[in-house]
Amino acid sequence: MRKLLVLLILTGLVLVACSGSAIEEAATVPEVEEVATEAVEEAAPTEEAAPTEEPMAEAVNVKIGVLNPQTGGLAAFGAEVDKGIQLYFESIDYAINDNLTIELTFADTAASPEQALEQARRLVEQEEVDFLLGIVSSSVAVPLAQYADEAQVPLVVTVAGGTPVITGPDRSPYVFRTSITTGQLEPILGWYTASELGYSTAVVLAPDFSAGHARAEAFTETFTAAGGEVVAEIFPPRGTTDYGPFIGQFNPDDVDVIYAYFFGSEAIAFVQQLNEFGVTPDKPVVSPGFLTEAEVLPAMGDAALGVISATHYAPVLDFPANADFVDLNSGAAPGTYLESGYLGAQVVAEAIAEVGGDFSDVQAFLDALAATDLASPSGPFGFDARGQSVRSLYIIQVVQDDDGNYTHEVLDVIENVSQDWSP
Amino acid sequence: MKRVLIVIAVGFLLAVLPFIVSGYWLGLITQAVILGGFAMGLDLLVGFARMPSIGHSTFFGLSGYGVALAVTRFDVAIWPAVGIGLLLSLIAALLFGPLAVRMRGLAFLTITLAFGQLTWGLTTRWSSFTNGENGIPGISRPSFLWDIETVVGYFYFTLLIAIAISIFIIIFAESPVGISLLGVRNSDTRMSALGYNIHSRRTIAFVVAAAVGAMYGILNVFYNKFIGPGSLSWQLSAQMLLSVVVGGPVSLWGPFLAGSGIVILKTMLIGTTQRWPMVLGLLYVVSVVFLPGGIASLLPKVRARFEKMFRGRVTE
Amino acid sequence: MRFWIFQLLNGLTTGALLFFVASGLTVVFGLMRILNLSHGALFLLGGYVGLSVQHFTGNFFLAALAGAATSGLMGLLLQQTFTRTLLGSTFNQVLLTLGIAFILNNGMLAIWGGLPQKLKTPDFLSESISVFGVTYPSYRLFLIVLAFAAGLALWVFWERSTLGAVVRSCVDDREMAAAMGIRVDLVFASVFAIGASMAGLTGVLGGPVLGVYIGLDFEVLLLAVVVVVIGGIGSLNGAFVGSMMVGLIDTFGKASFPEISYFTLFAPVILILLLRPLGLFGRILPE
Amino acid sequence: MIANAHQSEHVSLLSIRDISVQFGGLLALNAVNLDVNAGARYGILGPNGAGKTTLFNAISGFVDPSKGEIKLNSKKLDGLPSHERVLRGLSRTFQITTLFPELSVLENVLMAAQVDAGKHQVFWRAANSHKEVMQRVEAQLVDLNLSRLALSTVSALSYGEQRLLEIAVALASKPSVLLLDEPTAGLSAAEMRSVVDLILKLPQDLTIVLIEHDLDVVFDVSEELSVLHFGNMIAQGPASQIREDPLVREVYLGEA
Repeated sequence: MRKLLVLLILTGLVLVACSGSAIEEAATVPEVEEVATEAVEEAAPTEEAAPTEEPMAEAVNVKIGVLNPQTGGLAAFGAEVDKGIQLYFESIDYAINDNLTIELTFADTAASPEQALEQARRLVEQEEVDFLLGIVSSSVAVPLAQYADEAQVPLVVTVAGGTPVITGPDRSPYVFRTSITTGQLEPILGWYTASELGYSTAVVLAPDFSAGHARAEAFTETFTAAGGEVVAEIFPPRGTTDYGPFIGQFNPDDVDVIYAYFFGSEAIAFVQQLNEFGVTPDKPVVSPGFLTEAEVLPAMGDAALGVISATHYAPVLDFPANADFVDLNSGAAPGTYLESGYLGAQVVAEAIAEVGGDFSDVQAFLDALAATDLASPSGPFGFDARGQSVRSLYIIQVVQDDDGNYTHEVLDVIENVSQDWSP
Repeated sequence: MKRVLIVIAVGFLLAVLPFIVSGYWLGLITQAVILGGFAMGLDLLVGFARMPSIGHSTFFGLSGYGVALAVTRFDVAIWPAVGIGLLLSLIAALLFGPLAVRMRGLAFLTITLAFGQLTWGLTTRWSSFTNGENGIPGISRPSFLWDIETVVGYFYFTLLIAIAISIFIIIFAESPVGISLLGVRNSDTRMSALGYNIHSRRTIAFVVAAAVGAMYGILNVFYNKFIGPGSLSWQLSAQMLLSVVVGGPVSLWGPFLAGSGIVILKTMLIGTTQRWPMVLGLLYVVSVVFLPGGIASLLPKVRARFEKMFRGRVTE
Repeated sequence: MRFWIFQLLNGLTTGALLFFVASGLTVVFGLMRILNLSHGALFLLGGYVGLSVQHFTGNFFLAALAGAATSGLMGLLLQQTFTRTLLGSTFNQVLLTLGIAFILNNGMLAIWGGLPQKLKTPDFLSESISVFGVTYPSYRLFLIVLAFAAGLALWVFWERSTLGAVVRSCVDDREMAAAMGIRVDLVFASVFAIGASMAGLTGVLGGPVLGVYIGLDFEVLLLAVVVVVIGGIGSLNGAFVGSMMVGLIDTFGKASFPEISYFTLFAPVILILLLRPLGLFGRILPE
Repeated sequence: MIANAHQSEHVSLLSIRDISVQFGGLLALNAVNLDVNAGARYGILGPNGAGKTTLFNAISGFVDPSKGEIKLNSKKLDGLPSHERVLRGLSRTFQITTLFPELSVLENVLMAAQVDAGKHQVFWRAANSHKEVMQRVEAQLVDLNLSRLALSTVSALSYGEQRLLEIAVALASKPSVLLLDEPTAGLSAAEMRSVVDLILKLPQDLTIVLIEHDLDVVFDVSEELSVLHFGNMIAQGPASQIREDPLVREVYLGEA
């Protein structure tokens, strides 16, 4: 009897959980597959309706394997990227031309390299996808780039930027990255903070993992080159919830500016606690855009006001493609992760169209990718010779608009930033 | 002898898999054999000696790191690097084991967790040497009697080693040392009164399970051609501990089945639903409510045989 | 000096939150020999429910109440449903409660999404005040004071009240207590529910400091288990001292030696266990 | 060892000098002396809480005496861990059954026998493949009438059978001195009788020290006695003499 009760309760729990997922409905896998198959079905009747008009191009279905974290600490970002990808393909009805349909197959990396590898194998070898798209975690990017090279499957990285190596001199010809890498943000921010904003002493705070160290180092390098001095470097462990111990390690009176690289929950906690401990608003904060993502701004509230960020995307950018993008997102301000997914989808869709969905010659698709030249929501977009994106960088500041909503204001634009940028 | 023959027979059965299943499945099964075998070794510690370790991925990961670091940082040839990897795990086990075995139950669980977290912390923090949480890619497989670069080749390689380790485990489990582990599980004083050194017995269980884990850790690093801190995370340790419990402690084959089953199930579930952790958790709950004795208890006859390890055989 | 006062207060804040979580865990463990690995999930559940309630009502105390009630009810439900398995073997307990922790974790991800969130501090505690020349958030000071008050109240209840004596007698000898006519099942159910609701309450109380996000459940669980083991199973005094110790060690370790902060946290834990296998105040052999 | 003891009758096999055991403020044993000759049947009598089990624990190494000296065969045992004392020829039973409940009767005895046969460090061949060990186990089971139960799990045995097995396991270590801690506690009269018969039938060269609070059992089995009372040895001597000792009668009859 008791066991029956157990079973009932458990089933209830699952049902609750499933029905509760309405919030991220758009991101759930079954929904996506439905959309995709619908697209196929819709495409089919049109063919039948006009069977004789011209020599019919054969119907082509392109399968894209999307690898992002759906569980674990990076789940929120993965969900955003997935949503961005869907947003773009929904806007073109999962179809390019009449005969070419797009099918997305999602898999969860859980931000774990081992799981990502296993899932990549499943997508490529079992689901037989034509190429891979996604990757949020930098630590997943390297082994996956290695796998893509071995399996000779194109991989388009949409977020992970902490690992310059995958688009470095020894990069695999199968790997492209639409997101920016460390060299495209911090060096500019460091230089900008010293030269343009005129601050001369800084404290550097970043999470204690390789991307954190890499970013802090990159910032420090150009900041000091431009005449600044870093008085302290503080690396709280990943997953720190209480930044009190770290904020207590420097005296705000000793520094002109605070450089901080945090994201997600860490960003919220850090910015709020900086304010609670009375460091801000007196002291200015500079950061990569992750610190003041559009999604986290409401949770930060007033604490984030005045923070200056260097970013590759902000919802307020004035481009026609961005207006479309914001419209598609029901007018809500998209964050950089949503944009990353959207942009990645846009880039691969162009390349798919270029080769007519024919993946028998993978090289043609890679060439098409390399030749990308499009007007993205974040401005002009292309790749350099090593598959790394070349795009604009924006200096933005958190402000409150007339309705009291927290948003960004663009202070400056640096165009055509490649991974080899120097002041 | 009978159980050794069963292992060999199962090995031969599995050996036909490459003719039946696709390359993808073969790869997945290779992974399953690796983690299943690890769980089987852990059964000696968790099931036999009843020492619930939640830090045994330490040895699985350390051997992998040993190989990867020896190859990438010190240009050691691959086979000697394998030796270095195994040695590294063994040293760690001999260091942690004698301290940890003084604890019982939850205290043992916590101290193994603490040791595991220390090692994990070291590998993630010492970025300049270990490459931090980005791990070490680009580890190539060694040369062997046959080409193990291919999926099929590596499957046979894994199978061969897994059979060898399993035979060792079974012989060990039935040996005087093996059954003495069944003794330390719940009667310290009695074992001591019979002339057994409890701490050394428990250390043996700890080290043997670690050694088995280390060997499968080597297979794992060559399978993925990559090693990251995930290989020595507490989550992996927990998965292995649960595999032993779900499989049915002391049965050896139960944990193997559960360990490999969970790998395959998890991979399949991830492909089916985003809610896979929930389904997996649900399976754990259902299995403990409806099968408190683990998978092994599903086959009462076999269970009787294995649980009462020697009963049937002594009179033969 | 500023550094030391600052970090001391930080350590005490962490210790205060840990104490609320660990006290429930340790009493349940001591009383029923149940290691509830879903305790962290119950903590987070309280936090999320509190978040939603605060979102809709704007009232922090309503949020705290709702968080505590939800987790308490969930705890009671779990305890009632799985009594037999929970009182069974340690292994099956681990399997069951870890399974439940996975379910709850993923369920919360489904309901509240993966975006990390934070509760707002109640208005009257949102200011920072100056303590010994250090500007410190008043909400954190409130938590520290609350922890000491709660610790004292719990201690009085535990050592001085009749009900406390009943619970203690059940910890010491279950059979004897039953023979004396104590409704052991009733004591079990209420203690489990109270422990769970304390976890839920802490989820809300910690919300403005720690935030509310998926993964916090296991982080908190890990620290709470460490506290229980070094404090001694079933000992409230141990939970208090253990929490403050872990809070301070963790804080000072992170602040002074961030590169090896795992070492500074776990090395003392290992040392304490080796010197006192039963924990600082423990009398029960952890089986 | 045993032959040695026979040669020099003046040196007792087990000799205890001035053993005191302190538990916090409680003095559980107070300067206790004891000499047991080889081949003796020695009884230790005393009411509950007299310190009898503590004395056994001190001899077998489960508690550390605060002072005093224990010698087996003229060799000091002090400081040796309990498992090493077993290898010196000391074996004991427990008052509360501490067998391996999940294992079979045979395996329980095997666990003890393989240590004495020096096979307990072997990990490369099956435990039951050592012929000499198995023969000894079987002989032991036959001796104690447990053969028919060889394959049953301990948890399936009756209490009386478990007490018997307890002795069988202790004997399987081939001790020179066997310490029996209340072997008949909780048994029915008939079961008690069979245990006493069993003890009487044990080989004469085996030295037995027996704790009991049942007078009949003690006087049936032992030739020589010591009486413990609140940690003090209040009387020592041949059974006949102890039976008449006024102090013992007072303590004991008061108790009974």
